[in-house]
Amino acid sequence: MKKYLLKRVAMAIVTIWAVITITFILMHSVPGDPFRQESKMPKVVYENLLRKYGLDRPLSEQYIIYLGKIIRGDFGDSMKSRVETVNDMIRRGFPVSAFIGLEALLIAIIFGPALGAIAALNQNKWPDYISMIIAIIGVSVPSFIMGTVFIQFLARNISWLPIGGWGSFAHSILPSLALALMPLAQLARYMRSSMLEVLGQDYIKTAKSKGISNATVVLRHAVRNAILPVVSILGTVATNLIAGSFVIEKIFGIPGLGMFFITSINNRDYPLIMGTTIFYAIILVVMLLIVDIAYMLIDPRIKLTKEGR
Amino acid sequence: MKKYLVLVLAMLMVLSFALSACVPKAPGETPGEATPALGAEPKILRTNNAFEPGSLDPALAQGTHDSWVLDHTFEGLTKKDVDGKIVMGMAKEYKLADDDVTYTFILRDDIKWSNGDPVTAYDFEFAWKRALDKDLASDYAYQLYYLKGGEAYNTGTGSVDDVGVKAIDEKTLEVVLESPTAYFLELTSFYTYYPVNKKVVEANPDWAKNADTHVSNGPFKMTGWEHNATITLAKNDNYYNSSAVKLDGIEFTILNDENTAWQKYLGGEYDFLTPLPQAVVAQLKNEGNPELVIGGELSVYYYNLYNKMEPFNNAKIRKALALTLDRQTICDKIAQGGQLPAEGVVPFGMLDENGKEYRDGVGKLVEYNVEEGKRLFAEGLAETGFKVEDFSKFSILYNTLEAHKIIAQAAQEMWRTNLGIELQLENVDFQVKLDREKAGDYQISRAGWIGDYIDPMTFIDLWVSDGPFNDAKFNNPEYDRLVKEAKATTDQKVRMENMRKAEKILMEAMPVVPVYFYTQPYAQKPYVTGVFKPLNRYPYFIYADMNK
Amino acid sequence: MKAGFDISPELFDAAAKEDKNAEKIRRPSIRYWPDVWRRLKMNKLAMTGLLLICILGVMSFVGTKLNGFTYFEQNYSLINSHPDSVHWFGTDELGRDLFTRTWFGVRYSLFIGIMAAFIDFFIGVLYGGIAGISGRRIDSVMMRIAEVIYSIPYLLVVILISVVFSQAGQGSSMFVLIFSLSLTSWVPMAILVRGQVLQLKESEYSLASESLGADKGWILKKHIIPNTLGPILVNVTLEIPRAIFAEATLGFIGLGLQAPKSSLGTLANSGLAGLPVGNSYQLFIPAIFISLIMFAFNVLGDGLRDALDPRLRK
Amino acid sequence: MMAEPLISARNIKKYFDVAGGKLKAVDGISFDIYPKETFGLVGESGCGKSTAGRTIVRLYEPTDGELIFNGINIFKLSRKEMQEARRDFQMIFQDPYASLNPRMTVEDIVAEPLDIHHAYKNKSERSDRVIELLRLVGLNEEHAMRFPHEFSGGQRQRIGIARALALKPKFIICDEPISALDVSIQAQVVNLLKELQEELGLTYMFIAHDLSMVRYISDRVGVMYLGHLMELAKSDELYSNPVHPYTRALLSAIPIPNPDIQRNRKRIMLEGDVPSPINPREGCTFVDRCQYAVERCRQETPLFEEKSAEHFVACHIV
Amino acid sequence: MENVLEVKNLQISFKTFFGEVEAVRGITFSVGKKETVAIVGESGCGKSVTAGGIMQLLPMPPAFFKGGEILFNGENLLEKSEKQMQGIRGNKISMVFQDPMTSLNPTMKIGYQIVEGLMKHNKMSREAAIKKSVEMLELVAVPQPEKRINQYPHEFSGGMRQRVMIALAMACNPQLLIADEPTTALDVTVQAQILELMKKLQNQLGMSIILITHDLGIVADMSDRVVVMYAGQILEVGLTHEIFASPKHPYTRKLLASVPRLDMNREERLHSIEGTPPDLYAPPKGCSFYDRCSEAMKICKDNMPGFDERSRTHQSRCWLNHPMAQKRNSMNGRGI
Repeated sequence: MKKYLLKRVAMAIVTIWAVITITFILMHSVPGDPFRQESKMPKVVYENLLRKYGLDRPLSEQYIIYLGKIIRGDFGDSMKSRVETVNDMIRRGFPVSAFIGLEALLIAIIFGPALGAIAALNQNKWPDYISMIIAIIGVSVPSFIMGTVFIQFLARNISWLPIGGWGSFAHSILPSLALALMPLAQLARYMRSSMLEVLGQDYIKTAKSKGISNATVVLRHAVRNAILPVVSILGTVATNLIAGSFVIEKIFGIPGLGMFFITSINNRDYPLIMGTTIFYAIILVVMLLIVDIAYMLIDPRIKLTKEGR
Repeated sequence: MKKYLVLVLAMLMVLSFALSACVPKAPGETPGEATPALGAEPKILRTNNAFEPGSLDPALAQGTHDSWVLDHTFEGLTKKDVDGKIVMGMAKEYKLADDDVTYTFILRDDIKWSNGDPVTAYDFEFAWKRALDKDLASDYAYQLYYLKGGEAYNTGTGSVDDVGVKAIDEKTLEVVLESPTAYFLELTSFYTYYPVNKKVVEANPDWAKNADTHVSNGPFKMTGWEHNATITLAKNDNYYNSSAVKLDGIEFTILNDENTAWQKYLGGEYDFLTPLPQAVVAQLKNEGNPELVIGGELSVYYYNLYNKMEPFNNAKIRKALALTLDRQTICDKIAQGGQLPAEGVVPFGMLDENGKEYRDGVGKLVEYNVEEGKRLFAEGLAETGFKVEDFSKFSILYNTLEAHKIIAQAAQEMWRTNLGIELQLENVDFQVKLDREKAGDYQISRAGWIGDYIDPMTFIDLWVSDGPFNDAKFNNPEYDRLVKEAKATTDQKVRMENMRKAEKILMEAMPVVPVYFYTQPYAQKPYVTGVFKPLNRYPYFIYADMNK
Repeated sequence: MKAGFDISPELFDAAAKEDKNAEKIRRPSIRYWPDVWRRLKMNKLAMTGLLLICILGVMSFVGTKLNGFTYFEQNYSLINSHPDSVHWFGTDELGRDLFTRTWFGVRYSLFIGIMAAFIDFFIGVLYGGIAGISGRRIDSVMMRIAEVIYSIPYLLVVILISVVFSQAGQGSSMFVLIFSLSLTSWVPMAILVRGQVLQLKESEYSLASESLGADKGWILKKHIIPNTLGPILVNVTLEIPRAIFAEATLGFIGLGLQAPKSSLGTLANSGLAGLPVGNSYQLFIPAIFISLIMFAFNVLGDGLRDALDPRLRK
Repeated sequence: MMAEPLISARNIKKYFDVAGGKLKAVDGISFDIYPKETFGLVGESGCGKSTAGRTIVRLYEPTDGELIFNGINIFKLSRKEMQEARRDFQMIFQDPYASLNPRMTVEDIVAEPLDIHHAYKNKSERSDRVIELLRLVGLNEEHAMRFPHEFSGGQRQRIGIARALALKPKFIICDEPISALDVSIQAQVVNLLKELQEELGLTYMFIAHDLSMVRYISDRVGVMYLGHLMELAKSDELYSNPVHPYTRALLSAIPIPNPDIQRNRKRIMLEGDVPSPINPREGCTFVDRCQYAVERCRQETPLFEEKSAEHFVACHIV
Repeated sequence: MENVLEVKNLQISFKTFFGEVEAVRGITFSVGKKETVAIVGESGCGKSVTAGGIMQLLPMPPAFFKGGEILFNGENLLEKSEKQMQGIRGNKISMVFQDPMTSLNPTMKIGYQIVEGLMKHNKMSREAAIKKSVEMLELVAVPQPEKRINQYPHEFSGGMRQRVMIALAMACNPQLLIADEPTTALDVTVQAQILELMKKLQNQLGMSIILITHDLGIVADMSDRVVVMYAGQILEVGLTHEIFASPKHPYTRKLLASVPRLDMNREERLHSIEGTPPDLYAPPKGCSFYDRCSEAMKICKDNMPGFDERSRTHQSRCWLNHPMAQKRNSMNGRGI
């Protein structure tokens, strides 16, 4: 287990390093820099700014300095905001994104598999059709449309649902719902096929042959086993949540990381772009790691001494 | 197995509750609702500031999203009154010496910082010199280059002691300029010229990052700053004229989706909103909705033509393009934000030497005239040997924004129908567009200019041959001479006359195609009164009132 | 022993050998793909999807010519006019016919989706195939690289790339869009192919072929590729809506196709402006088409998966 | 049988790297196979018999050992040479469902070896050859255009045999060819194999876990346990006079389809299961289940020796 | 002997795309108290479907009962509700499946899998059920049962798992145990252990067993009576020694002859049965063995033979039993 974990963590670090390097190279090959503006800023002022942020140094030096900072956990100063460092922004934006993301994930995890299980248990009957129609709508309607529709038709007509912005729990309901729909649908579809497969397994026959009720067979034997492959795709689902959050945060005006990311790209705020990208990559890598470990913990068949999968 | 599942679920639940407990506090819950018991409801004006300010330190502030807050929390030596006129602010009087470059300002006696300290001339001296410090790397330091030795200090070639600002005593500030500047008083109302509390700033360089350490001298003081969510201002009781301030506070949310913000305005979550979605402005305008106000703006929208390349080095071609653009339609049907068709490069709203509208003195220098355009175009083609088909390899460059996209498509289509040329469109990132303009790597590009100060010169001097923003590469010695002359004097008559002449020369050569003058439409609820909009600023709430 | 009929003694003569046919296969012969097609045909939802794709595909060429407008002609006297008998889907903020523009949007969105999926297919099959067929070391290095690429949040890459390329005067061109969309998304395909190859490489029929003296190329060509086609096809079918979705999202945040051309995503983005003033058709028409395409490909992909599923075959 | 052996396997080893260490699937086995004989290899699942078969045809690269075929060490051949050598070496697989490519017609399956070795001049020769092969295994033309899934298990196995015969090999490894088949079908296939052997002069290595069938078909039989050969003798000798305790237990465990005999037999019951082949300890691999085990059995691995004429055993106590 | 189970003219079919597959085509047999009845046949002959039918564990649809009845202690199981069946399954009738590797829930501890049935049927408390399951594991000779009940199936070897399956099936002391190929997936040495165990348990607990297998050796070892199935029908029924000593049906005879015996001469040819069983989606009109029968007569092709009921214990379904066939055969000089 220790060895496996070490190997995974080492791999994760390499991955993150690669992400840092790729983003750095990409970023600096983009024309334009954060200080060019449509204003009469004289060259002097411009140079003052470059010097302040170290952009006057050779690229390789900037890279090494940046790596050094990253190792110390410092994402540097934002080039646009004189108020907050990138760390501050991430520290502030991440809980917001995570809150929405987790809420969406929770909604998806609770309702997705349930929907899928219901569909599988009633294969080719109306609950199956209804669940699958919901699931298909979920994957068919992009979250940005869902979000807009929610604002337009739900928020405006339901007084206790704020239209946008951030602050109270009520603010998070619509965005996370809009965000949850896609993963929910994915999980539901996955759960359905997984469940159908499990229901055809021998041990379900064994369970039935014991004379226990159908509900028990489903809940104790089928769902448990069917959920395992579903757990394994949670990493991917979480990734989709991250991607979705960019748009949702923009539409609902939520001050999360996704919004930072988009504004930082438009502003060429290098440290912020790098910071958010790396942070996302870290989250992603950690998420995949957690899913792996969770999977191994949940499935007694996989021993941690063995190399997974 | 079950244990694990339960554990995982429990963890998720705990996490979500923990998070929900620490959801950043609600900007949506207005303070008005929060303290209903205090008899009269406090008057808090709720509005939206589309982006998080980059800084609320006057020296470091960069754009409108910073200055909108600063304009309410700080006050310079001068300020603008309801009519947009410059009146005395922190200073009660000033003297201009005969040399036209030495100003002596006497400060008011009753001025205090929000923390109770008196505002002194030393604070001003400190603030201005600080903004010029190259290590502070202020974006707007060049606004202080009018001061003698200002530029030299900022570039590191001069000493701080040579900068032309000096506090004679607590209440007297002496300012020496590099050269006579007719609009210097106007400049002292600009935020780079705001004072900062020397004591506070020296004690804590991070003073401007948080509401509790922020100290200001204006009608409002900052009481809360939830980053990227809200900024709350409260009336500053230490302000000398606080009795004229009727609002108890202002609340800015930070929400950059225009549509969502508009929905919130409609839903009663805002009392005031700007900017408005374009379509909304059109609709409100068509309805004649009294909540819509179209404020003046000091800004022009135009297309750069790259004068150095064929066929745009031909004035007839350039003029043909200008003549065949239907500005009226663009303003009325397409942009729909209350914009005014451009008549030249200098927008409306500035006064000439006689106190009359400058624009009227110059007249309409660019028109929509398809016939004339076609004729000139044909001549131009003949002169350059270019063919209509050749234009299809040129493109209109614009930075990625929906509003620019629409206008560019309209321009493309107008030029196609009127001149038969098939231009391409190319949208790039804003920063990329700037780079390419600098490099001359474009044919036609969208541009805009917001006046730095209220004087036609802020527009006219864009096209001097060595101007940093002369991306069209316009070069006319006569034009350069007129501008130079105008800049060297404070004699309004000479200045205005020269600028009028210059603009005419410019519009004769047509290095750029003016499209429209911006306006700033905003919406305010009927119960909001007393908001006024200085020409180059966001609306002021200083004298606003709310009577629900 | 009774028999309910008259038994003639001759009946108890030995049966003729020709009369018996123990080796005969009675069921009709069914080839693989026709069988998949037959199963697919039974899936009403999948067939709806297929039909929808066909209709959308045809209409994306025919529909643009149906009511006589072009996608670029502007009519300033008919700006934002609601759907009526002339402009069936109404007009946009420049008075252009939305019916025509929508079908163009469908065309470009389909094209982008299919091209992106095709590139994914190409790179994925090549990369996964090489990784799978090569030795353990090369395989593991290749897979690590793929993992790293996949760990970069994909929307991030897409945005970065489209910004990077905008310097080359390629801003938002079709090529850049497709390129950036496929930059990371081939990874799942490669992983799938590799998995299949590894599995099929060890399959008994591949071993059998090897024992007959076949080389790797032969095994790949004759055994592995034909048997991987099914899952790959499913993946491609599901990749198309993913790419369309991604493009739409990009269009929605302003990084879509170059105007005046429009994909469904950029149409929806423009349509957003009409929302607060009651021109919601400008958003919802492209939105509905995006959803329709997504729906069609998703159900078709699901249907294909079911049709190809060996567990469901008998 | 004093003829030169067709095949000489010497100390063949095949180890796999697995997470827990080394899986010693085949751990040094040696035997000879003489022309036109059938050599049976029996053992329980996991004993390494299939791995041995696959290693011999070099589907798995051997870890150690040599295999002399017609005087050539097969294990030393290059990839290319090996492909040629495979003309003489064929294999019939256990699972007739998995060993036929579901996308190919029976004709293409049977013709595959011909295609690989370009063993025909034109299309008609190819199809003639296929039909000939199909007839040989009791199928006919009408089956040629069908797909594997349309056939029953026995028919599929016959297709597999036809394929193996296509290149007229000298030696065929039958890797549990009948264990997936029904009893009535097993006899069919076994009879077919025997007929073909007589007709074509083939040499077989017959791998199985079904002892009665192995005895029936084989001239000599080797018994494997956990990667090692335990006993090797002529078929009748082995069954009438088993020496190794494992062989004896194995034989006594076979239920005999005769109630009178079966119910009155005295049987040796083995305790437990076959242990894991990962990192086996020193000593006899059977020691934990052997009722005769002595201390020596735990200490040293018994040598595989010829205890009586042509009867090899690896056991300390015999 | 009193019968625990009587199956009368049971017909089970499956709906498929190709049409109806008649998996079980009217079978009748009975199982007496403490009796072991073996059902022998090739794969696809309907023996497992019969077992599933008795337990009512067939997926419905596509499976459906076309006719017949299954009398368990005189009550027709086909008329029971699902709820009532749940009371019978695992309690009065239990089942052991073929593959012990897949028949146990991989994510559930062994103990719980045994306890489940006990708690349901015997209304036991958890503690009592756990105690009982430890006893059961002891009974099936699983070493260290207290420790083992807390382990997962993958920690057990194949043989041990099958022991667990048996413990699980026997937990509620059922009257009838259906063992569907219980040793097919196991090695011979382990198979012998399991068969011994089943015999021992039957002696101790006195249940009836239906043993489904294709291995005649196991039949010879275990069963009291044998039912020979082919293509969804019963071709022959008899006491074990009758079947082995004097099989009446050509299929049974061929089946016995196709198994190599250790005492057999290696030069002797195995008697194989040519061809494959018929496809039950279009079952033959006449005798289902006709195509493969070396003794087939013209009548066999289109006419279904009935059972020869001359012996109470030993019956077969073949035209050769017809007096006329015997007469003709002796005339033609063919003996049977």
